[in-house]
Parts: sequence; C-alpha cells; structure tokens
Amino acid sequence: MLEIDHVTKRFGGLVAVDDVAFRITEREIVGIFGPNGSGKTTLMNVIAGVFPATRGEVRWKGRALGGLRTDEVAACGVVKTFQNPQLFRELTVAENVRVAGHLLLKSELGAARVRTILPSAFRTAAARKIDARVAAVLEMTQLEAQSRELAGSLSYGGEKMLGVAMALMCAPSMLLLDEPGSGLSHDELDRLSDVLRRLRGQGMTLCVIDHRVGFLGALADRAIVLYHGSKIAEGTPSQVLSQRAVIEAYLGDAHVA
Amino acid sequence: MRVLLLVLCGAVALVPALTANNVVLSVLTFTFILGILAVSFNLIYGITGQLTLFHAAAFGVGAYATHLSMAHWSISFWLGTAFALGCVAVVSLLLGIVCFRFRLKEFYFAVVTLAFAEMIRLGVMNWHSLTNGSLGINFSLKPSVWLPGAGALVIEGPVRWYYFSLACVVVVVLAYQLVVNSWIGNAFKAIRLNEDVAASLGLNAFRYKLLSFVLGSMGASFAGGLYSHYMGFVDPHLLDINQSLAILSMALIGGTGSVAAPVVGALVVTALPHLIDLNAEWRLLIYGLILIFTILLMPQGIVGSLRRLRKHA
Amino acid sequence: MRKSLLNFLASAALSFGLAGPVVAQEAIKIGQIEAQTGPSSYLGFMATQGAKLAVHQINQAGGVEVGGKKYPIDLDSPDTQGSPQQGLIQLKKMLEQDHRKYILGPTLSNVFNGVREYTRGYDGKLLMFAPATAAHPELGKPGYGFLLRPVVFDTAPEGFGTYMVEMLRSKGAKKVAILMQNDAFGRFVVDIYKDSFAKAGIEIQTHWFEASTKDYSAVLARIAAWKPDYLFPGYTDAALYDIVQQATQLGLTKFWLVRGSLGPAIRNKASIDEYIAYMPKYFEEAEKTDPKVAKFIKDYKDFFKVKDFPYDLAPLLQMASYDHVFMLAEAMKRAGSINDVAAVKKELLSMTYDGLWVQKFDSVGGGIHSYEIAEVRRGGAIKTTLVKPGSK
Amino acid sequence: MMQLIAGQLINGIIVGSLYGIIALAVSLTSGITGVVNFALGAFMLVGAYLTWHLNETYSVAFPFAVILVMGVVALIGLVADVLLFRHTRNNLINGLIVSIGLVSVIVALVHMTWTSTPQNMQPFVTGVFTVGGVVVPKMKLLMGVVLILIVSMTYLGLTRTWMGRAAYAYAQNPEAAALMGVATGRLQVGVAAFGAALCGLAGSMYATLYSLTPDIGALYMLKGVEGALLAGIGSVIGALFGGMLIGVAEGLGSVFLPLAFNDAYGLLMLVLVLLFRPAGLFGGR
Repeated sequence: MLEIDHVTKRFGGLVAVDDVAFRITEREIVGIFGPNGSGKTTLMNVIAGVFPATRGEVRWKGRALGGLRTDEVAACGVVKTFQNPQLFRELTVAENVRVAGHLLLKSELGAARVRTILPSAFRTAAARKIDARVAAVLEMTQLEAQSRELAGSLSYGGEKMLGVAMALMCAPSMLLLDEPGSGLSHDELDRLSDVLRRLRGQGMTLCVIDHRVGFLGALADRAIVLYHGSKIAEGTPSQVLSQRAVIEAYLGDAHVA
Repeated sequence: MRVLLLVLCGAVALVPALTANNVVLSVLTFTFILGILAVSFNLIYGITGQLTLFHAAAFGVGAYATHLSMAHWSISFWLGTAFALGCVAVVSLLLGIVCFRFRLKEFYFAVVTLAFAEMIRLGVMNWHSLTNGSLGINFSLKPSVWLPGAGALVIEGPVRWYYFSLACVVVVVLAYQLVVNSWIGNAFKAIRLNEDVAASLGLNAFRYKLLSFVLGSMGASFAGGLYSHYMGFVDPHLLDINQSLAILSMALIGGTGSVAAPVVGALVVTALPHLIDLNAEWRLLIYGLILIFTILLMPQGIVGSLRRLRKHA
Repeated sequence: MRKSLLNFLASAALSFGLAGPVVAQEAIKIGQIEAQTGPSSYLGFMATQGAKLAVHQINQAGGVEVGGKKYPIDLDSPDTQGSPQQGLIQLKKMLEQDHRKYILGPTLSNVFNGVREYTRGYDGKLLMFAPATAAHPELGKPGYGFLLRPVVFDTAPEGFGTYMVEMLRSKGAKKVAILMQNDAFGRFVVDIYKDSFAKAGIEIQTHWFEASTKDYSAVLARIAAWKPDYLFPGYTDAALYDIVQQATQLGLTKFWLVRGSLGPAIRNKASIDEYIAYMPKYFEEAEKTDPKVAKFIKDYKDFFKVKDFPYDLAPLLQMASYDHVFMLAEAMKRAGSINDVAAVKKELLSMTYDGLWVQKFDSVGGGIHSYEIAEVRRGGAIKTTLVKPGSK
Repeated sequence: MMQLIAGQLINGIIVGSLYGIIALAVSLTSGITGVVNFALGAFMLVGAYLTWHLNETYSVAFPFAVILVMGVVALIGLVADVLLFRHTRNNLINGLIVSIGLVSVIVALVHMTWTSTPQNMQPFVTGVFTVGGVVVPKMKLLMGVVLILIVSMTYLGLTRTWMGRAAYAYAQNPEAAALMGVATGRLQVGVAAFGAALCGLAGSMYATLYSLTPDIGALYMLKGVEGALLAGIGSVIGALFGGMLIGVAEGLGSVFLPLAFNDAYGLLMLVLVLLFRPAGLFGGR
C-alpha cells in the first residue's frame, strides 16, 4: 500500500535518511523506532511531502508521491501529525476539529460544496454530517469534555490528542503519527493506546514513530528500527528488540521497553 | 444584545427622518461606502492574515473602470460595475498568483503589493487619453435601481444616496459573512492562524489565499464605483498610498476580528476630521494620537474591546 | 459595538448641529475651503491667513456697515487637507448648516472638481471665489453663475499669458523646455501655454514630474543636451528651489515661469543669468514705496505674531484673499444687502477695488488685476514692470 | 549619451547613499525590534529642519549642526522607543500603525514650528566638479563620501565592539542571540536611538541639497524600506548597496524613460529581486 523505495534524504553534507526501504500493507500498525536523531521525523516528512527525497521515492497505492505538496499528499489520504503539536490555538477544540473537516467535505460533496455557502436545506444537511463527524472524532479521542475550551489552554497530552483528532477528521486511509507518546503522563498514554487500538479496529493503517518502543510494543504489528538514518532491523517488536544491533543502538536503553 | 442590535438598526434606518442635516447624511454615506472598502480589506487582512496594500489601487481601478465603461459604451451603472469587478478580479488574480506562488509573506507581501499599486497609480496618472491624467474626470451619471412599485429609481440627493449606500454595505457585509461562515472562511482562518497545520490537513493555502485576495479586491472595486458616482468625480488620488493606510487604520480602529467591525472604523476615520473642530495642525496631531492609543490600549479595535468588556462583565 | 456606534451617531449629530463659532445674529458668514496641510498646501495656507487678517481688521473696526447697520464677519476656514471628500463635506456644512453664501477657495483643482457637482445645485444662492485653475473653463457657463475666478494669471489668452509669451519671443527665444509637475494645475498650464508658444513660433519640449521628485539631474541633463533658450519650470516653490539650483549646475541659467516666487532666483543669484517671473506684487520693493503694503506687512506680523513676513509666498496671489474680503464687503455696502447674492455679484462685476492690488472682474467673473513681471539677473539685480488691468 | 549615463550612474550612487543610510536604519531597527518603524522618515524630516534652523537662524556651522542634530534626533528616537515601540516589539502591524500615528504627530509639530512654507538652506559647499563632461556638484560628492564613511564605521562598530556584535548577531538571528544571553531590552533601545541618529544625519545631508517641506519624510522612508528589503534585513553594507541600487535604477530609468515614472523604476527592480530572492540580495535568512 505504502512503499518506501530506497529513500535517501540529505541536508547539505548530513545524511538524515540513508537508503531506507520498506512497505506498509493495509490495516497494519507499523512502529518506526530509533534513538533521537536517527532520522525518523525526517523520513516521515519525506513521506508527507514536507520536502522531497534526495534519492528514491515514496509510492502510495502504486502512485509516486514525489513532488506533491503536503496538502496534496494529505488529499491522497496520507495525513501526518506534528511531533510537538501544532494547532489553531485561538480556536476552541471543536472548532479546530471542524476546520480539519475541510478534506472530508471536499471528498464527500466535491464541487457541490459551493452550494453549502448559501443557507439552504442542502447546507444544513452537510453541516449535520460534519457535526456528527466532529462529535464522533471528539468522542473517539475522548476530548468531548474540553470541546468548548480554547486549544491553547489544553494540557500537552490534550494538545497531542487534539492533533490526532484533527488528523482523523480528514478521514485518512493512513495516519502518520510523529512521537504521539512522548511527554505524555501514564493515563494519557493509556488513553492514546486505547484510541490507537480502536482505530486499528476500524481498519485504519497506522505508521507511528517513537524514540523508544514503549507502549507501542504491545500495539505494533511490525517494528522498524532506524539508526543514524539507516534501517538496522525489521520484524515484530519482540524479535526486533532482541537483536544485538538494536540493543547497542540504544546502549542498553532497550530494556525499558 | 438583540435589543441593542434592533435599536441600532432602527436608528440607522431612521437617521434621515431624525435629521435632514445633509452633513450627517453625507458623513454616514461616505462611512457606508468606505465601510465596504474597509470590510473587503479586512477579509484579506483580518480574516486571512495577508496584509495587502493593493487595496487603494483596486478601489481606484474599480472607480475608473466603472465610469469609463459606462461613459464609453453608455451602459448602466450595474453593467459598468460588473465590468469593473471583472477587471479588478483579473488584475488581482494575476498579482495574487505572482505573490503567493513566490510565497511572499507579511511585510514582503505588503511591499510588493504596494509596489504594484504605485505602478498602477503612475499608469493612471500618465495615460492621459484614457484617464485624463491628474485632472481626473467629472461626470453626472448616476446609478439607478429598480424597486418593486417605485420602478426604476435614479439615485440622487442625500436621502436616496444614504439608503442606497446603506443597502450596499449591508449586502456586501452579509455576502462576506456567508463566505466567512462557510468552509471557505474556515480555510481562510486556518491559513491566518497556522499555515503549516492547514497544509498538513490537506488545505491548499495558495488557492485560498488567492481566493481571499480576489474576493476582497472585488469588494474594493465595488466601493470605488459607488464612491466615484457619489462624488461625480474620479481622480488618481483614489489610488494614493495614503488611501491604503487610511483603509488599514479603519480596519484596525474598528477591529479586525469580525467581518462587520471595520465599518465602525470607517465611521471614526470619516467623521473625526469633522468632529474635531480645530485648526489643521492640531487635528493632524490628534489623529496621530488616536491611532497610537487605539493600537496600544485596544489592539482588538473598538468592537473587539467592547466584546471583551462584555465577556468579562 | 452597538453602544459605541449609537453614542458616536449621537455625538456626531450633536456636534454637527452645534459646530462652528457661535456668533451674534445677522453676521456676514463667509466660508473658506482650502488645504492647510499636506502637499502643495502652502497656497491654501497663505489664502486662509490673508482672509483671517482681513476679517480680523474689519471686525476690529466694528464690522461692515450695510444699510446703516453694522454686521460682523464670521469666517470659517477648516482644512481640506487637499481631499475632495473632506472639502465636499465641509462645503455642505457651510452651505446647508451654517447657511454661508460666500465661499473663498478652493485653490486646488481636485478639490474644486470634487465639489462642483454639488455646488451647481446652489447656482444663484452662492458666490464662490475659486482660484482653482479647473474653475476657469466653467466661467460664464450655464449653471456656474455662482463662480468667480479672482486669479487668472495662468490663463494665457485672456490673462497676461500672451503678453508674457510675446515678451519671451521678443527676447529671441526659439526653444523652451517645460519641466512641469504632473498635477491638475501643471496640466492646465501646459495645455494653455503650448498653444501660445505655437502661435509665437517657439518650439517646446515637455517633461512631467511627480510632486515627490527631489533630484532632477537626470531629466535636466537631457534638457541641457537639447540646448533650450529658456527653462519653464513649474510650479511649487519647493520644486523651483531644487530645479533652479540643479539646473544652474548643469549650465541651464535662463528661467521663465508663470507661478513661483523670486526666492529660488535670489538663492541662486550667483549662478543664474535670467529669471523672469510673473509677480502679482514684489513686496520687498512695494513695502518701501506703497504705504498700504507697508501697513499690510506690519499688520500681518502683529496679527500672526511672526518676526518675518513670508516675502517668498505672499506674492502668490493667494494673499489677495485679503483683498477679496474687503472687496466683498464693499460690494455689499453698494448693494445695500448682505444676503442678496445676485445684487452683490452685480456690484462685484461692476466695481474696481483698489487694495493691495487693483482688482476687477470681467463680465463672466474672471479676475483682472494689476501684476508685475520681475526679471532677476545674475548677482540679484531685480527689474520689475507693473502691468495695470486692461493695459496690453 | 555616454556622459549622460556615466553622470547618472554617479549621481544615482550618491543619491542612493542617502536612501542607503535610511535603509540601514530601517534594517537595523526592524531586525532588532521586529518593527518597521515608519517614524524613521519623520526623524529624518526633523533632522533636516533642525539643521536648516540651526544654520540659518543661529548660524551654527554646518558640521557642528550635523553633530548637534544627530544627538537631538537620537534622543527623540530613544524617547519614542521607550514610550511607544517598547509595547509593539515583534508585532509588525501594530508597530507599523503606531509609527504612522507618530509620523502625523511629528509632521503636525513641524507644521506648527516651521509652517508649510518651503525652505531652502544655503549650500555648505558650492560649485561642481566636471570630469570628461560629467558634472558632479561638490556637495553631493561630499555627502556620498560622508555617508559611505558612516556606514563603514557602523559596520566596523557592529563587527568589532561587543555591543555591536550582539546587535549584529541579533539582527541575523534573534533566537540564537537571545540564547547567547544578549541583553535584548537595552540592545533594542540602543539600536532604536542609533537608527534615529542615522536618520538625523540623513536629514542634515538632505537639507544641504534639496528644499524642505513637511512631507519629505514619507518619501524617503519608502526609499529606505525599498533599499532595506532589496538588500535583505540585517545586512549593513548591503543596506547601503541596496539604497544605491535604487538610486541608480531611478537615475538611469529617467535617462531613458519619462521622469514621471521615476518612483516606479526602483520599485520594479525591488519586486523582481524579491520574487527570485525573497530574502533580499544579501539576506542570509
């Protein structure tokens, strides 16, 4: 479904991602692990079209994503969240999610959405659809309680969750999550893994990166470990974690998992 | 709140009945017309976050295009307006494509739009055969509207102009309100608040910035047509840089937070010179102080601040 | 928001209702719409000063005696800032709210163009002394009966223009380069003079500049390459100071102009050869010879509490608004009414007023007045020729 | 023709250096306070009138007048910054509007003090150099030299002294400088005053060449902004160069094309540069 075909990304002299190749098939949760600075986020940005790959290409359902802008990639159904959450802080939680409903409306109504500008039965119908969706997403991400608060006033965990919620509002077929777990408290982590589990239940493909296996160990079908920009291991989390290279890469940090 | 709103509407609607004073009427008529200008500017700046200094040019080009098309092809005001809207739409589309393709932001966008505005102004100043250059053009053509019962009604005299301009500003504000309340408005806000997130959510920032810029400029064009026909006169002063700055201060004084607020700013800027009955230098001084204190003491503008008070109260 | 708006409307209505100095019943109400700040505002600025002084003096003397009754003059002179919009609103206030029948100004053509559509409705109920060049073509046209143009120096055929061009030809000028500000006044001047030059068989080359221009060396170099006999620069003093100084540096030393003071010539007296300027009055000279002028200068200094008299700008006929107030008062005396506009106008057109200037109007309200032509030579020697009305 | 072009090349560079010094003020202040301060134009206006006033009324010799003026204007700039612009740090629009307000306050004061009567100062140095048919007024040449000197001294000051390096670093990259522990507050006030002083100097120089009216500030401010953007915010020598480019563009422009479009030639070049080098010619960021 998503093919990473020998992607390399250079920033001047520095090789951030070095000839990484793997594929993600439908309905699976892939965890990409690696210590800080191992090129995870860069790889994710390449996939999301934030910047182009220096070599190799990313294919989505056989179509090359190279050269597409972020919004175009997102329109294809591959949506990413930000490592440290980026939100519309001046808007309420609900508004944030509603704004994110942009793509949904587009895919559902196409050109007809112009008709929703003028007040009409059509408009109310469309609005109801979106509202329903917003409610569903808030419910799923357990944010209903704060839906009326300003996004800026949320806790760090809440912000991250809202980031996920907004991504979900785009009805993506694949979700790229950039360190969703980092900096979360214990019950926030539980909340998150609960959400991810439910998403998997709904058959969404997930690609999650984290600097350590942590809570994902239980969740991911497959784990890929990056180190200094290149892939050093691939397999089920447990397999991967037992590999010598990985343990070295983490300098004994691995037993935390 | 609702009550106040109704009272206000009543008051505004009844002004001609309350006072036959043509000075008040013309100040308010100018307020409504310039209100359209400020509101349309605010769509681009306040809602979408793009500081355009092209607005005076759009205003002036609209004024000239409306009149010239009416004069040369002897068409009605409304056809002329349509033509002007077309012209300004095309011009702003091209300019917008250039600016946004090259990702010009904030001050850079402001200066480049200013540069184009200045070039257009110089063009108008020197294309004597078409615009009569700095002499401007005087004319007595007037718009006319068809009213059920009254039939075709020529807009002339203080009272008719008052209601006409009032109707226009209401229509424009409502139109923009519809857009801003729709998914398009959400896109505009998203771009202003955080362009990166907007993009990551699959929102084509380029397209929506362009849309906002064109829609706003068209509003300015309409205002230009009205303004010139109220004065019976067009000249290159309409495209002046200071005009753009005046528009900006209208928006800021009124408040950039909502669609309609700039109309209040337009009222302040239009009425102030005639309220402060002082000699020239003092008035200039006071105008400056008012600008400074509006910004330092109530950055959300009059409307924004009042909203705030109500929230806290 | 709503509240503030209401308050604003209220206060606005209120202040519009009560605005304007409160004066005794039955005053002669004169309004003046001039730009006192902003670009090329110095003309309007001088005009308002002239009017203020005249009104002050008349009121000091107890007002104008018409039909055995003395009326004070109430003058309102707001600042248009050169904006047609503000000019229009101010004029509406004067005519409709304060019921002023006599308007001085505007001098700026764009302001006049902004208000003309409105004023036409007041034909017969209004007298407007508009020096604006844009007003000239309308003199005597139907619907413009309210219009008087006290200043005609810039209009070649009727005014002294023909005389000036003739004089230039007699000096053997074959080529004249025009360097004119690209605004309403400049456009009028060039349109008018290019015909007179053509008639006189003088070849011209015209260059326009924006009011903001400060450095003319590029265009002056081009002009110098064309080797004209005279440079015809226009028209604000600010521009003239720069043009004359920079022109002489490039070897262009002969100037001929229809508006502008002698200041630039005096400033560069070491480097110019000839500087011919239209001079409504050469005050420095007249102060010595004409007691009336001496008194005026003294009064001006006292009233505005300034050490030195603006010799540079006073000559610009704007100062004549001083005379116009007296002339108007005189006309009212003769007409025996302060409100009968028609009668007052009739008197104005028939009389000759001998104030700082000898002034009268032609049949359509175009001003005719004495003026001097000053020729400044290298070293600063000034020769002036007085031209009385009618003498051609 | 060659003479014409050569002449305007030189003239453009000199006139441009006047734009350049204001561009430098704009570049520094906006780089460090995050606000494009339009009042800088008004400071120049004050500088010009003060110079003329001191020279004409109190017959203070021009060089001393210049120094005096720079001091006074710097003070004005400092006060303005402490009273107003301290509250609009890094808020471009608010800063812009406040500065526009301040401009009309200052212009009003100038009107009150000196009226709108155009003034013209006795030239400090008269006469011209003529080299191969190219005419250059001595005063202009002097001005060019002075301004170039001042800019180079500024550059040295900014790269050699501690305060300077801090300012420079900050203008180039605020975050980094802040991390380096630059005393931001004092720095910003200092630079605001210095920028004002530069504009005061520009005013003095202007006064010796051109006539004075209360509306010159806005014009030169605009040229300054053009120059600063052309060079890229935060580049010192660049700012001067940017100003000169504008000057040359205008000079050569009105050799081949109508003078009426004078202002457009500089703008056109600016637009082209910004489109293809958004950070300006010398802009690092």
